[in-house]
Amino acid sequence: MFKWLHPYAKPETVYHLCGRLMPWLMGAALLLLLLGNIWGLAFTPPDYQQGDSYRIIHLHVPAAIMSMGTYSAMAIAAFIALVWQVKVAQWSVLAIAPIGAVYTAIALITGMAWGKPMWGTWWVWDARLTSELILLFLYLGVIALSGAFSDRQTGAKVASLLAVVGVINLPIIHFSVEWWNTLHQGASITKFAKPSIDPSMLWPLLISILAFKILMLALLCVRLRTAILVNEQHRPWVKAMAGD
Amino acid sequence: MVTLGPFLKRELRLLARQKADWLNPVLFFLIVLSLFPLGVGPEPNLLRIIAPGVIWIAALLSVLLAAERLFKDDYRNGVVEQLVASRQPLLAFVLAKLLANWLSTGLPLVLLSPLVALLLNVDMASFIAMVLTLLLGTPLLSLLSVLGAALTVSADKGGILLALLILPLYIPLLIFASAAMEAASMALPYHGQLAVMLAMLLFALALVPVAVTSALKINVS
Amino acid sequence: MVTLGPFLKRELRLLARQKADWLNPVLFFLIVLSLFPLGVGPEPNLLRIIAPGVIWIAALLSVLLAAERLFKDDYRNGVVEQLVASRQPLLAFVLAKLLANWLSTGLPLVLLSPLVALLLNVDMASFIAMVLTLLLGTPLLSLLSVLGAALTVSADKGGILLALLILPLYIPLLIFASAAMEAASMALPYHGQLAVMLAMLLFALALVPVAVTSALKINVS
Amino acid sequence: MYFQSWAEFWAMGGYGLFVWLSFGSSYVMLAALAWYSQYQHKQFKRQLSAKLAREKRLQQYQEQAH
Amino acid sequence: MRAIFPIVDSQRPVIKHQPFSVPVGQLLLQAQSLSCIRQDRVLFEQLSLQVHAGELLQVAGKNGAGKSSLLRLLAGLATPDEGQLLYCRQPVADVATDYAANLCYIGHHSGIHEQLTALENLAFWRAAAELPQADDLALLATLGLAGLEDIPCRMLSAGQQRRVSLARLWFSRSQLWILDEPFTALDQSAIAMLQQFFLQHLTCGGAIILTTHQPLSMVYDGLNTLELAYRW
Amino acid sequence: MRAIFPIVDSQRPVIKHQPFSVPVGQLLLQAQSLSCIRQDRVLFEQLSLQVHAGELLQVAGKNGAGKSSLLRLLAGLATPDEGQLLYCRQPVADVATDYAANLCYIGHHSGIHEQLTALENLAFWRAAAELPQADDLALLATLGLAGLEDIPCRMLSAGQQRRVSLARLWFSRSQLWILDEPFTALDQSAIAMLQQFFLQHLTCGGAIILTTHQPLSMVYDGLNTLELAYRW
Ligand code: HEM
Ligand SMILES: Nc1ncnc2c1ncn2[C@@H]1O[C@H](COP(=O)(O)OP(=O)(O)OP(=O)(O)O)[C@@H](O)[C@H]1O
Ligand SMILES: Nc1ncnc2c1ncn2[C@@H]1O[C@H](COP(=O)(O)OP(=O)(O)OP(=O)(O)O)[C@@H](O)[C@H]1O
Ligand SMILES: [Mg+2]
Ligand SMILES: [Mg+2]
Repeated sequence: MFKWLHPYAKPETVYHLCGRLMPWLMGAALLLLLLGNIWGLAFTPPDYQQGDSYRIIHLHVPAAIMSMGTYSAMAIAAFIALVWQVKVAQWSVLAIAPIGAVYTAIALITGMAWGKPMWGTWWVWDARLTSELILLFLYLGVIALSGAFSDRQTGAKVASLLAVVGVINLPIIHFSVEWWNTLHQGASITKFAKPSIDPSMLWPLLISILAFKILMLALLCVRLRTAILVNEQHRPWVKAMAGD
Repeated sequence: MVTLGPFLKRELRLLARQKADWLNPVLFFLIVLSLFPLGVGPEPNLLRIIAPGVIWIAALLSVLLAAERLFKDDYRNGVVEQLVASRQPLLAFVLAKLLANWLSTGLPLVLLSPLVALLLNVDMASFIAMVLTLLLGTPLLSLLSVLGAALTVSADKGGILLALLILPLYIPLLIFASAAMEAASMALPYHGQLAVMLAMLLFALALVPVAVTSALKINVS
Repeated sequence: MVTLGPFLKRELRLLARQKADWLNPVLFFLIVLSLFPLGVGPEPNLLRIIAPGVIWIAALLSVLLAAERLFKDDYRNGVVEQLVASRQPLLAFVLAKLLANWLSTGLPLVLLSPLVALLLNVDMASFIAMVLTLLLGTPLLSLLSVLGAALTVSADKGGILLALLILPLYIPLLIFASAAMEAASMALPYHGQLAVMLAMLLFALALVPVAVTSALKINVS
Repeated sequence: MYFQSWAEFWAMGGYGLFVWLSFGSSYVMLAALAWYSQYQHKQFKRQLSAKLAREKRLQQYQEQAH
Repeated sequence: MRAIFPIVDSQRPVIKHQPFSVPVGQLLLQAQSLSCIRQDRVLFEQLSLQVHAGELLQVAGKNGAGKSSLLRLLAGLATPDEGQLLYCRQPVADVATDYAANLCYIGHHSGIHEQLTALENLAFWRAAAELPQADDLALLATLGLAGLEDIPCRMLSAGQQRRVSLARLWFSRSQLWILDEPFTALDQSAIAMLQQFFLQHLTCGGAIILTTHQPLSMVYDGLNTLELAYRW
Repeated sequence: MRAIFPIVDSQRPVIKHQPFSVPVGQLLLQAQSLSCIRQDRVLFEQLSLQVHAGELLQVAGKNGAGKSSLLRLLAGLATPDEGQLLYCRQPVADVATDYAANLCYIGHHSGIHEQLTALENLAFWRAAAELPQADDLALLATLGLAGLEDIPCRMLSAGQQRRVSLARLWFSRSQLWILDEPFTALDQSAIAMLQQFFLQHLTCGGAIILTTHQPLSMVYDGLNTLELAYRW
């Protein structure tokens, strides 16, 4: 099954592939992000309840969704790295973790900025908020662990193991936090009732989500290229490239 | 399959010889617990309300910090390396460590619980819930802490890195355990919470030893 | 008297190179803080009441565990030994370590305090008291933790022994700091508590460096 | 364009602070990540050529010594 | 030789009944174009070697040349960046358990817990090797540790600790021994005794891979040397 | 010799202007009936020794004989269980600061921080010795570390780390050097170079106490040996 993948697992091939894809991905991501955000900010009517504050949705929801999507991408890479010992997968775990952490931080910050006008407080210990915070801690744990070893290989492998363990725990955390919150919270705080979104509001949101997705891939390309160079610096092809 | 016996005997002998390894965490638990009345104020009602959370947070930190040293000695003197080279006995070694860790840190916490109940003004119903959750929860604590210790054994960054990695994973346990104690204090049933904790424990019991052995292998190479 | 400059420069350079040494304690502080709402329950009022104690206990643990590693590297590679042999520069070395420890763990906690205030629902008056107590208290925390680290540098028992030694000494600090924050939240004056904390800080500042140098000397021989 | 004027656009119906705080901080963070990733790439390439040059120097020095 | 090693004969008969799995002269371990990279330094590249039953391979080289790294690769503790390892002509990955069972690796570190006594340490290693427990007093006496069997090893000198660690070889049933600087901290008489014991293992059909900074004084046909060059 | 040590001459002139405090041939350090007990074992008893300016004392003995323990006593890192130490005929306790200022001790551990570069480590040791900062590039080149000055020391091999550690001797202004196994991990050429440098220090009026398991190849009049017996 992984036969056909094998040539793509060669670091040099991946390096050049990423180099070729990166400008396109980055361009597309920027274009879509600007399109979605400007549309969402300026060309849609305000929400009848939340007024213009709801426009934060165009960053909040893409970042929140992609913070989880990025974690699953990282966990898949980690699993491949551990089971099939594919080096490129191992390096992409480390390359992708900071992207996920930044997305999570964006979701948290925009959520807080949205919560202040809507709920009257920057932060409450609500289920979703808490599990997003824990997700940030998980990302930071992976980053901290990978940097704690004098041997880079060991760091990458151990971080992969932690990422896999984390993905097993993520649903448990999610479920338990959800359950914990509903026990303690009455209906005191606005629930995340899904706003029945008008299609005119939905389109820019979908475009922004796509933009975040492509941006993740673009950033991954940049970071993976660096990781490949760092780990393959003894190879002739890297030396030849650095020489000129 | 290598038998567990000699490995466990070795761990217990080491514990008997290095008493600080199990006395210190217990003392740490008690000191951290006694910080709360000092920091939060001595009102009995307030203490009773925060007791479940506080007990579990203190238990968590003390098991975690105790686990830090678990593999250190055997890593430094090359025992882990040689066991990894000979493959077979590694799992038995890990299981013995796990069991010894629980016996030396989890079990003392359970035994200490009457004292804790006194300190924090816990009523009878919550006390029973506390003992039950400690019995179910401390093995899970041990499992996760041992995993953390195995992950960081060659990292040389001290307990704080271990805590960073493992604390997020503890959160479900913390939530269910303190919820059970709270339910008990309100005379509500808490079978549900205990069942979930048992499920988590069994799940961890199946997966963690394998993860620990592979973490050790990675750290050695 | 040797000048402090080069020693401090070395410590800061090391901190710049090993970012984990100051990032991890800060993260640990945040994680421990967020354990409390999970364990105790999310009601904003309850959180506000326990906030002073909780913030100070988390600060204490994170400074303490960060201090553990302070002398480890330099002890293992023989720097401490050689400085003890040449006597003169030892005090400058210790002062540089102290300052660097506060800059890398105490100061970040002060800078983080607005975020903490948000998380635990602290009101404005208590927030100001919190910043003031942190400014006065974290140097004292650093002093005591460094003393503990120096005492245990050759013991190789991990952070838990250090915690045991030093936690009892922290208790006065904890009491005054959380009393000040509580007074602030009730709009009462709290100059008295701050004055006591300042006095303790000055007292420690005079004694601890000497104690640390002699602890290092004892550990080396 | 939904808004009547730029002033109205910036005000965001009274929620300007929150909206622009979110958008500003998010863009700053994304830009920082992108810039830092690119910077690391360049930086590493520079380090690598410095290292190769140093190795060459070292070899020359050793050849001289013997 | 009998006079010098009375204990050996009482321990060895086991082997007579259970001859090693690979007959003398047959290929035991084979490494094909291995390369090892540590911290971006290529320690060695395209390194191939063969070890037959009854052969001793000494890996030589300056400090930092990569001897220990090579031995760890061969012992399966690390995976080579390139190349592969064959045990009895099969990839080690496929027969990992068999290989590990037939291998005894002793590295730079002694594998001795400092809080345990010599006897307890040996009992632990017997259990780990799935061998029955036995009375090790005589063995320790042969190794010059009479009277020191039941004090914690941290109170032994470095050389004595190393003797405890090497005692494992006396009851090991593995065919291949991989030893990283076994002579460290030993005095001259202990080194001579150890070499005699190596000879015995080799003539029984065993194989040894070792590193040492001291020249070997033993005389044996199947003694090969691999020189690793130090490259920066 | 000039050709081999260009750097030494550019560093040394300082000494010409500031001759050592004790003139050649005078008594520098004197130990009177020292004894050392470690963990209920008497390592040595009633040990007396004298070191004069311009003299080299080699402490010899088996592993565990107590050489390092003796050197630590002499360096003031430990207090003897019995006996006393005299510096310039005064008890060391009374002139502790003078003695420490005139002493350079390098032990088993290198005193090198692994995260710092060779240059940064040397700058630190200059500051600790209250010497002005200077350009150490030439010094490091003499020691065979050209091109390796600005990478973290953990990436250096053991021998290279030891060279960095010994570089301190080149700018030290102390009269008495106490060195515990300075030749560890060094290759032959480095050992020869170091001995040449010792000779220079001795002829300038310095004194050296060292331990080593390798025989000294240098030829010098004031070379004495103290043999410590191993006792259990
Ligand atoms: C720090 C505060 C907040 C955090 C951490 C947070 C987190 C999240 C997360 C993780 C999601 C994705 C859920 C999923 O895809 O399953 C999400 C979606 C969403 N959030 Fe937030 N949120 C916060 C505050 C807010 C606030 C204040 C509002 C509005 C009043 C809000 C409105 C929404 C909406 C409308 C969605 C999309 C719902 C859906 O897709 O079902 N969030 N948030
Ligand atoms: N754990 C490690 N992580 C990264 N690099 C390492 C590690 N161990 C060794 N190295 C590097 O690999 C090189 C070779 O080390 P190795 O231990 O194999 O040398 P050796 O030939 O055994 O030397 P010695 O004679 O000192 O035992 C060293 O220069 C070192 O820099
Ligand atoms: N820190 C210590 N604590 C207790 N005992 C020690 C300590 N260091 C050494 N010893 C004991 O003292 C004895 C002498 O040790 P020492 O290090 O002085 O020997 P040495 O002659 O320097 O040996 P080597 O040649 O290995 O360096 C050893 O046998 C050891 O058991
Ligand atoms: Mg080696
Ligand atoms: Mg010694």
